[in-house]
Amino acid sequence: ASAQGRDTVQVAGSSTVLPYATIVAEAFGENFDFPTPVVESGGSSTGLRRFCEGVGENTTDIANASRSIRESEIETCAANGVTDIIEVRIGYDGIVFASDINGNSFEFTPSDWYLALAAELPVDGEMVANPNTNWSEVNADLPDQEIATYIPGTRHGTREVFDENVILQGCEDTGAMGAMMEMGMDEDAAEEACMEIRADGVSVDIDGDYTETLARIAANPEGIGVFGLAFYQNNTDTLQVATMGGVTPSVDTIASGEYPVSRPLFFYIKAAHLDVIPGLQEYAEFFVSDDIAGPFGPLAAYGLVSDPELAETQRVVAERVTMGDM
Amino acid sequence: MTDAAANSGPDKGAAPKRSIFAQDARTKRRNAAEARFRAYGLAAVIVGVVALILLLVSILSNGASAFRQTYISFPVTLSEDRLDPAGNRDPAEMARVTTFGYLPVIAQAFADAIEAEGLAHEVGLRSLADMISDEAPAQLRNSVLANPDLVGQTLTVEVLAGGRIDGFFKGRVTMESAERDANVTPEQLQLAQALAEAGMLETRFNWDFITAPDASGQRPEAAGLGVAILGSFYMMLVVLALALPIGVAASIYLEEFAPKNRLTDLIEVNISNLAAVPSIVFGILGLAIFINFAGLPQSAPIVGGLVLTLMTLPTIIIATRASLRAVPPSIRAAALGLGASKMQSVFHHVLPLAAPGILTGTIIGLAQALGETAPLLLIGMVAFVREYPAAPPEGLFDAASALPVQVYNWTQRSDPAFVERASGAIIVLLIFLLFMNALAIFLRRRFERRW
Amino acid sequence: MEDTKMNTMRLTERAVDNNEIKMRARGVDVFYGDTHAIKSVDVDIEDNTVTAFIGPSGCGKSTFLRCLNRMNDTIDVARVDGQITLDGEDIYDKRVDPVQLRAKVGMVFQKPNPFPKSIYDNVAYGPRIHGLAQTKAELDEIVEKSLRRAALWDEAKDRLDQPGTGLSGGQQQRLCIARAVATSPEVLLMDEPCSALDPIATAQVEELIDELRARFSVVIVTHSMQQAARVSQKTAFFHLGELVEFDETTKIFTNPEDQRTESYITGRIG
Amino acid sequence: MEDTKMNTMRLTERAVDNNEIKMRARGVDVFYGDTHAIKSVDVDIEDNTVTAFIGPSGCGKSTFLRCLNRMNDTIDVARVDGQITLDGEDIYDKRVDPVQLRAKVGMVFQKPNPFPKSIYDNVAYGPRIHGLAQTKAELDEIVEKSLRRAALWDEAKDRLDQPGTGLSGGQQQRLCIARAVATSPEVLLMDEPCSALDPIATAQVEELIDELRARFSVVIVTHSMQQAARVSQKTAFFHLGELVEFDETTKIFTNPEDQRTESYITGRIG
Amino acid sequence: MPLFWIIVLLIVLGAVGYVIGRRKAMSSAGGDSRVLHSLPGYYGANVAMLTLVPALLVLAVWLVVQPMLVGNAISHLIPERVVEEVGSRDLVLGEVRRVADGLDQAVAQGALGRDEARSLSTEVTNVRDRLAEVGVALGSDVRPEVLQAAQRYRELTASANVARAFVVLLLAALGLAYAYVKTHQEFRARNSVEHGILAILLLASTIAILTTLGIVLSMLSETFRFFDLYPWQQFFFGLEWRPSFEGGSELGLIPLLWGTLYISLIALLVSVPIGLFAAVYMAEYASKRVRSVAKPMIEILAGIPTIVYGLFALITVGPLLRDYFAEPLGLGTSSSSVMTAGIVMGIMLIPFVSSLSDDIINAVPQSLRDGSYGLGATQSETVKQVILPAALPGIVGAVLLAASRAIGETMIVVLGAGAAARLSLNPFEAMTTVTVKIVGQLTGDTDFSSPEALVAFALGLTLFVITLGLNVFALFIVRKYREQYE
Ligand SMILES: Nc1ncnc2c1ncn2[C@@H]1O[C@H](COP(=O)(O)OP(=O)(O)OP(=O)(O)O)[C@@H](O)[C@H]1O
Ligand SMILES: Nc1ncnc2c1ncn2[C@@H]1O[C@H](COP(=O)(O)OP(=O)(O)OP(=O)(O)O)[C@@H](O)[C@H]1O
Ligand SMILES: [Mg+2]
Ligand SMILES: [Mg+2]
Ligand SMILES: O=P([O-])([O-])[O-]
Repeated sequence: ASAQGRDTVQVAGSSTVLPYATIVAEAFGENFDFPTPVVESGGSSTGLRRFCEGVGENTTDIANASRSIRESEIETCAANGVTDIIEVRIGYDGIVFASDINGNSFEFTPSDWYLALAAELPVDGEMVANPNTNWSEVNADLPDQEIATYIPGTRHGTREVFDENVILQGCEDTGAMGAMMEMGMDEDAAEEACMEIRADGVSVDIDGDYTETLARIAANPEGIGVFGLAFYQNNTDTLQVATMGGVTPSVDTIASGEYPVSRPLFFYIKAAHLDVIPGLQEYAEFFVSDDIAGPFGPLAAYGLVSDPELAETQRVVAERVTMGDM
Repeated sequence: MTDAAANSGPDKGAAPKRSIFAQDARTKRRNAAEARFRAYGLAAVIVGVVALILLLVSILSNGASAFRQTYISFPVTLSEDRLDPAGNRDPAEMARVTTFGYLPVIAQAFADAIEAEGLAHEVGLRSLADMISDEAPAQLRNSVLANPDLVGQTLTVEVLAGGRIDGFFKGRVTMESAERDANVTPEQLQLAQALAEAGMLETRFNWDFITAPDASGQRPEAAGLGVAILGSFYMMLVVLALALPIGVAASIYLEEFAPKNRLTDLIEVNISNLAAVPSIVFGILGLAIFINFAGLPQSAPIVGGLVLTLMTLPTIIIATRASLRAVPPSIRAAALGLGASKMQSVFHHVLPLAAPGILTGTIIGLAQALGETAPLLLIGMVAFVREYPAAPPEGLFDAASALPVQVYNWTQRSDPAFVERASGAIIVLLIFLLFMNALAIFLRRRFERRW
Repeated sequence: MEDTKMNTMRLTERAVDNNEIKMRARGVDVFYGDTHAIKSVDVDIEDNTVTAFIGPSGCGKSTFLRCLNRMNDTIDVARVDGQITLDGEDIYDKRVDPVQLRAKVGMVFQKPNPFPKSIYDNVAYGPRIHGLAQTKAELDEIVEKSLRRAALWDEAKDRLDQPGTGLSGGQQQRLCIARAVATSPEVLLMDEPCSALDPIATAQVEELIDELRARFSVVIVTHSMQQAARVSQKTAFFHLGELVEFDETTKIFTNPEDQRTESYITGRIG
Repeated sequence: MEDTKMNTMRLTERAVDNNEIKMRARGVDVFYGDTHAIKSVDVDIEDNTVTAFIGPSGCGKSTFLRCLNRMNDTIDVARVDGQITLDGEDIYDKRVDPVQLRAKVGMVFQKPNPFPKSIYDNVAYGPRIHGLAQTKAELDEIVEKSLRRAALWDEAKDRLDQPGTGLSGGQQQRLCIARAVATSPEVLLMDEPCSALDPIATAQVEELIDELRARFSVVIVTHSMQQAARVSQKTAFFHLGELVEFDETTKIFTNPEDQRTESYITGRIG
Repeated sequence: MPLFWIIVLLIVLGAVGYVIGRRKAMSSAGGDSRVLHSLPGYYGANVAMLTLVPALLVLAVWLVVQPMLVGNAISHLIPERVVEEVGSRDLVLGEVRRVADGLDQAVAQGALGRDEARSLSTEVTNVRDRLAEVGVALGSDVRPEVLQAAQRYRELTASANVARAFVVLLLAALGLAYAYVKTHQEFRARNSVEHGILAILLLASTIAILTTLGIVLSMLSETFRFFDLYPWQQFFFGLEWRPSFEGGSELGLIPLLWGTLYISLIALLVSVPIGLFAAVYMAEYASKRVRSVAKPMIEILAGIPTIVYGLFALITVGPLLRDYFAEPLGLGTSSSSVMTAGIVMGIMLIPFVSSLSDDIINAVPQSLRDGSYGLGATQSETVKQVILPAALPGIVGAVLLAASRAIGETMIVVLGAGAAARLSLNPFEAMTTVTVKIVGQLTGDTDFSSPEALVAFALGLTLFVITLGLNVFALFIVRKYREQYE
């Protein structure tokens, strides 16, 4: 065991939350006497795994996550002595569909995506392989352009949101779900069938990050990619965004709930560390303060959809309300 | 003399004497094969070099601009009522004014300066503030807190221009792209152009890129490599100090001293196999052993160095063993016959003769270690770190980042301004690598000899 | 024990005819970096003749020998000046392919250097690259014949597949002779081919040399005056890089012209 | 040309005293893998005596020689049975440090194997690791003396800092002799030390051997019957891995007991 | 005594040991090194070794054990109540250490007197503020128990440090004395020192074994957890790789393994010929100048971060292959493909093959080349038939290294070959490798105790076993075809 006590806040986790966490950490370091927290990336899962490794100086204080912590993870945490966890929701991440700025513009509905990407579609009481290769075949209103999509790989939390809020939604909207259940599938099987994405190369899974998706679109200007809102906002000179159900994604439309595809972002504090690691409490409070996470703060400027219930979050942090207490 | 020329005629077989100038069919074939072989060799070298040049050109063309940065200078009046409401110049009190409090001061001063210069423009105050880096308030605040007496004075500050403005002067942002870009307007660019003509704005070499710590995604213009360079340097210190001696020692034992039996076969296979273990698995190992078991701190170069050492060891061992094996046994026999001990024959004769191969293994191993990110992911070094680690040895235990990590992080950032910085970081990494290699290559040339 | 049979120097009885000149060296200089190892040497190697190079150790015999098939090309620091012809053709000419030259002018090196291959492969190496055998049987024959001629067959026949590097010093030397003979060169350069051989093996190799002479020319470097007298028709005496005397062997050993030659061949020990 | 001076076999006139036995080999067998290279050999190496090993190439002389300082340990496939003592102590005993043994029993190999270092460093290596010189001047002296004794000084003195591998074959051989002599071993094993040497150099080396005999014992492998007769007091004749005969040199060469010995030494050529 | 000074003293003792050991040996030999068993330096080194090694070993153990013992000791001082409040004993101990460190620093900076630090109490002073003055930040106010424990910690540590210095230095002195006494003309100092060195060499070679052990152990339990959650038959023989968040993932190994082998094979097909030819050219044909430039240049290829290669594959090579090969040949329209990743990875691997092979080829004795040239062989024949066989073991080592690197690579595969696990023969299709999925599943968003995340460990271990098999095979090949020169 190292003799030195740790005096830097240690944060780990989601790469989606990372940009926001670094903005906060940087400002925190500038405005407080505490050292700038160390923010690791590596994914929500890694962050939580490290977080749950136990209590003590060589474990992280905060885990960033682009999803909420799972029940099984809480159990693992508890088994390792991490019992008091404070869950902090910092806002929402909008998920947008964008294509090359010089190409066609798109106005999508979830149904379009379902029809374009489903592995199999129900036709006359039978599941047949998806025959669609052109957007105009999916929906006559869409431009005559080959379907080529870059969607997050199955390791990304974004994929889960995409599957549920877009594909499954589309499946229901087109009535395909109903058709499947009529074919004798139970609800689970039907949902699963809805969310199965075609594997014939029309849709490409991206295991990397949005910069990879952007590079793929640069390599194939007919492609349509899935991005985070913040990423899109920083690249409006090369990307154009598609509407979903007639709503243009923006901080406002997502905050109001009009735009359907978004997910909440969190960080988790190890309560046991609060009084021990210098600056931890201050960092957490600073993160959720109006100056930072409010609708006019730097996080919103960067693309975070500010949480309308920020005040409640601030209370949770200030009063250290752990998950069990809620 | 002989009738050689006559004999070199077409009558094969009959006349044994053939001119050595004229090649027979078989020799022609063999020489053609020789020429082909040689051409393949040359082609292979050229492929390697061309690939390198291609990659270097793309890195350089993308990254050279990272070493230049755009600065704006203008006078700022540090008004007491904004920056020291208590009026007692107590730094503790003044620290209450956060960077958010400094922002309007700077924005206003910038607007005033432009007006004083007499430049006409249609940019609102908020957009004016956007032209200046978010780093500026922090810069100003730090200098004010360091010297509270500045309050009340007017001083000329030089601040970083925002990323898009900077990009405009590097050709990355154009008027056309600004039309479509939500983050910058053509008016801002025109104003920037005017400022440059008025001498308030200049683009010049940027030491901060090499010395400053990383910055958040909002401030690409301020992001630097200071912490990463230190982190990589520390890690390489650890790797070099451990991997080279341990690797060479292990190879010597296995190749020269170990009894040749099943066990040593097992060790040999095992070491080759370690080379095939994906680097992230070494991260898993490092996390389990060095952090969770030995209790070393996270994100620390010591842990990174240890993990990379374990990862580099197989490379060095394989290279070293191969070159030890290549030393002819007669050299060993000569030394032993003179009454040298085995140890002496190895250290005096065999090792120097194997040195070129050892150094090659070290170069390749270190190059790999220097550019590796995956194992660092699990031990917390793929991180945003702004505090410089202290000098070694304590500094080895402080949090730090690393050059490849910085590249990895920056390529993931959404602001396109980070693309040039990632390439710039790669340039620094390669320079770092060249420095490390230069010594090894020099040594290798000294040791190379044929017998 | 003063057995005369063993100690009599036996000069070859064959008359020395005027043979054609196979190789002609004129004004050959060799430098190793700054050292002048061979100084303006003129030598004629005749066809169907054994030429012996004698001289004290380090006088440049090997160096000069290596000029004759351009083996010096492979030494970085070595530089050769002057002219050497083979059948009237300058072997240092640009158009000459040293590979073809070396196929015609074979070489046995002073230090035995078998390849780390089986004995068979060592001998078969030359015939293979020169395509001297059409079939495996032919190759086997060449190998056997060469090993027999080099007096190694009896010792090697049961271990043809074992590495040549596992042989004794003298066996390695004979292996290298067999290897060189197997390629049937027109001129064979042999650098002390019997230095590690016992008298019987030496006799066999000398017989081989005599046999080869019928068809080719042979150049042999030797320290044994007796051997030179026994096998050669012409002898060249080198001293400190210079060619002191070059004449018919009988002449050199009975009536040398140069003082240095005389003192060398009459040197205290023979 | 039938110069008798050169061809007379000169037997050493010194009386062969009964010296102490320095090394004693009993029932030594050596196997290379399955090959039985040395078959139950008994030999006594006396102090202040030169012992010659003769025999046809490949008969096991080098192999047996290498047993005497345990150089066979370094060959993986080699296995040695039997007993060899040095001053009464079993050299294959577990407690024996082969390093110390080899410092006492020096060796000159059949193939010259200079280190790829300067000539000076080649010779100075042994004295350095054995601490034979206190000062640089002493070391210089040892180097010079050794090179002189090996008859290489004149040729090497101006190029002491040049690599030993750039020497001629015979020069390398003498370098290796100088290197072995420099460590002042008690027993010196020389495997064909004069094979690449001209008569004069050979004479000088033989003189050296004689000089060494005054203090140590020397074992020499040679193919030259004359040389064996000239320098040795005892001669061992090997044949096909067996020790056929071992006796005083005069006896072997004048009145051999075994038929094989006789036919070898009276072999067609001497 | 601070650690630094102990080490300095040890070094001094070692140096003294060296000098006096050497001197005694010399004087026992009457000043004549010739009668010594070993060189005088060995006697010195032997004394230095016996002085330093045991002392340093004990010091190392001490450094590990002392904090544990002291921690144990003070942990009794901390009431259960405090532990409960804070959450874990570990954390309280950390806090205690931080306070103790802070006090140390304060004393060192003169902000606190020694006695003051010892008698400080929470009632009188605000410890947090005091420490903040000297730059030690604490997370919260200091509990009285913690302060007491910290003070006790300082006392214990102080006395333990005294003991440490005493024991270590005593040991060093004993070692020195023992070795010094044994130093004598007859003493086999070289053997003793060489035994020491051999022990070090042996120790170094066990590190590789320990690493393997560590790797296996650190993955084993998670692998078992995975197989608890997921049937092994489906993992090993499954032909589908389709993880999903909703459960019901299919995690078949085969497509990943296929991708790994396919991509590695192509990478080797690119890098081995090019690397070998380059090595041969540099070692046999190129002039010294060309070689001294080309070799280091090609080595830089190994140092370029893989992300650069990845982007090169994605942006340049991929579209190129698609437009000029895949589409014209009707083999698909994917720009990320096995081919793309394989070729680009092959380029990266060139130096692995070329540099090491070049060194080994260079080490083949010149006499073998001479032998071959003397028989009239061309240079290429010599290379192919004499030099390469002689250099084979080293070259196989180099190729194995390249293959290993190919199997372990992620970035190039992610960007060049895509992320889709697929079983296909078409080299212009996107595929992926085991390593990519290890990284992906380990750093992804899935629940870390779900099979989707745990599968990373199973994949790692499986890959480990498979490469072990390949290596055994390679060793077998080398043994069979090895040609030992001289
Ligand atoms: N390393 C080895 N592996 C296998 N066999 C060997 C090895 N060394 C020698 N031999 C065999 O052992 C026998 C004796 O060899 P040795 O070298 O002792 O002969 P020698 O008497 O020295 O011959 P020469 O006069 O030719 O040097 C020979 O048949 C030889 O082929
Ligand atoms: N590679 C080399 N580099 C430098 N000098 C060399 C080289 N090879 C030979 N020499 C020198 O050139 C001279 C002639 O050498 P050469 O090998 O021709 O002698 P030699 O007559 O064959 O002697 P020996 O009978 O001892 O083999 C010697 O002085 C030798 O030291
Ligand atoms: Mg010679
Ligand atoms: Mg021998
Ligand atoms: O890194 P993520 O967990 O947000 O994908």
